[in-house]
Amino acid sequence: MEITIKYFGQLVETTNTTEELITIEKGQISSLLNLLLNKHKGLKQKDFQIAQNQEIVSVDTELSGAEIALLPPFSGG
Amino acid sequence: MEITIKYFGQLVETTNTTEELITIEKGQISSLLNLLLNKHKGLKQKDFQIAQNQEIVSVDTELSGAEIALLPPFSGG
Amino acid sequence: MKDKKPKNVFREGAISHEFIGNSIYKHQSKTSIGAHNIFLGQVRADDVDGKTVSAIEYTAYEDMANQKFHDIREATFEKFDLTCMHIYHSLGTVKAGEICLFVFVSAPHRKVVFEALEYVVEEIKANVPVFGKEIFEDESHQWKVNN
Amino acid sequence: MKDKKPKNVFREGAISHEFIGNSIYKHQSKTSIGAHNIFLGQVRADDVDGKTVSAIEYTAYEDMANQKFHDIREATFEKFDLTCMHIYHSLGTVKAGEICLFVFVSAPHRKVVFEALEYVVEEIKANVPVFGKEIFEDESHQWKVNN
Repeated sequence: MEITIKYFGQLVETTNTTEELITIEKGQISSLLNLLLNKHKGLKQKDFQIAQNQEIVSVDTELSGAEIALLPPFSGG
Repeated sequence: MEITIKYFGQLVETTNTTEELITIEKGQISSLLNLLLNKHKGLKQKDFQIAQNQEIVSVDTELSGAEIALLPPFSGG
Repeated sequence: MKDKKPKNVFREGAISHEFIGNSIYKHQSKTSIGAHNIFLGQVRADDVDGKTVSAIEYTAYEDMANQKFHDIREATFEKFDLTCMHIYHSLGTVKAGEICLFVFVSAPHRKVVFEALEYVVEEIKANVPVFGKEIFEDESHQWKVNN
Repeated sequence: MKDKKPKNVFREGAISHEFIGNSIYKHQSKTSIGAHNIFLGQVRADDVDGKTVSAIEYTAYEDMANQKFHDIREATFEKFDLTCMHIYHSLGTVKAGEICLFVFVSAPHRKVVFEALEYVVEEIKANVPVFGKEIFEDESHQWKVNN
């Protein structure tokens, strides 16, 4: 399936992109994560959470096809 | 000695005055209080604290000659 | 600090939103501040036995009250690491819906402003000789008591 | 309540003191309110290794952030007996000394506004995907992290 990946904050600098389309087999978040870490080596040094369909998820969550976002530590306010 | 007595809030209504001069012998706050309760019968039904020289005092405090205030419950803010 | 003359905390009538806005604006030059916390007391149009409060008329034992405000201020700076603190209280008539108390604390970080603001407001309610007379629409009145 | 579309909490640039003053003014018609509590986040001119922060540039995962603000709002009304509540957060550049977060809670009595305001601010800091880039005077930058 095709999944939109969004990057925020300092991860935009790490990946040099705010958004990309990734094609991947069905599976868990972890398989997508491996793919992204391979594509963007800089991500390995970064602290981030993953949101699927705007909800924070763990790596063993099934990919639903909904939008994925990589979110560095929050610093609002 | 001569002592200035100040009344505040609803006690102004009770005593019909904001301030009066009282002449009294040396002694404790309690003797002044008795004199005032006699003079203004309505005070007996009222809840108040007594300040001498702007500090809340108990009835066994000695009269210093400084200003006395009768303060009903506070309701600032 | 007792010998330092207390400032006058009282303002005649309601505290306007422009005054509050300006007070906030004045803090923009204090760039070590990261968090402000503001308490505003507003006069409620309470219903009492079918009558509605239309205003509160505030009086105070002004000298003692200003000294108490000053003492609260000193104690608060002792207890909490604040950058600044301001207190204003109305005297005279404040209509329902208008502001009668404005407490403003500021610090580099947020945790301390929450604790400090609540402390200041509770101290004011408990220890400052201010008296509110609730005026009803028919011009009768009752004396307010803090809880 | 999840199906109700979240409001947009974000404002472009700093939140002005006039905006805050007007927001206070609008509550004068709500005469059941007795206590307001306001939190303001202000950008600090922090020193980092001899360089001074001159501004923070805020970005956000806006859709998720607005949904989170909405969820925090719903949860706060569940937990606390508030009359009303408003949240505004800046996006884009906010200079040192300017306001980037404005949280405003109101209730008939004071106790609940203290608890509610702190709850809301902590929830925002922990759960809303907003990202602050601290810009130094020499135009270098670092990414802010909440503590």
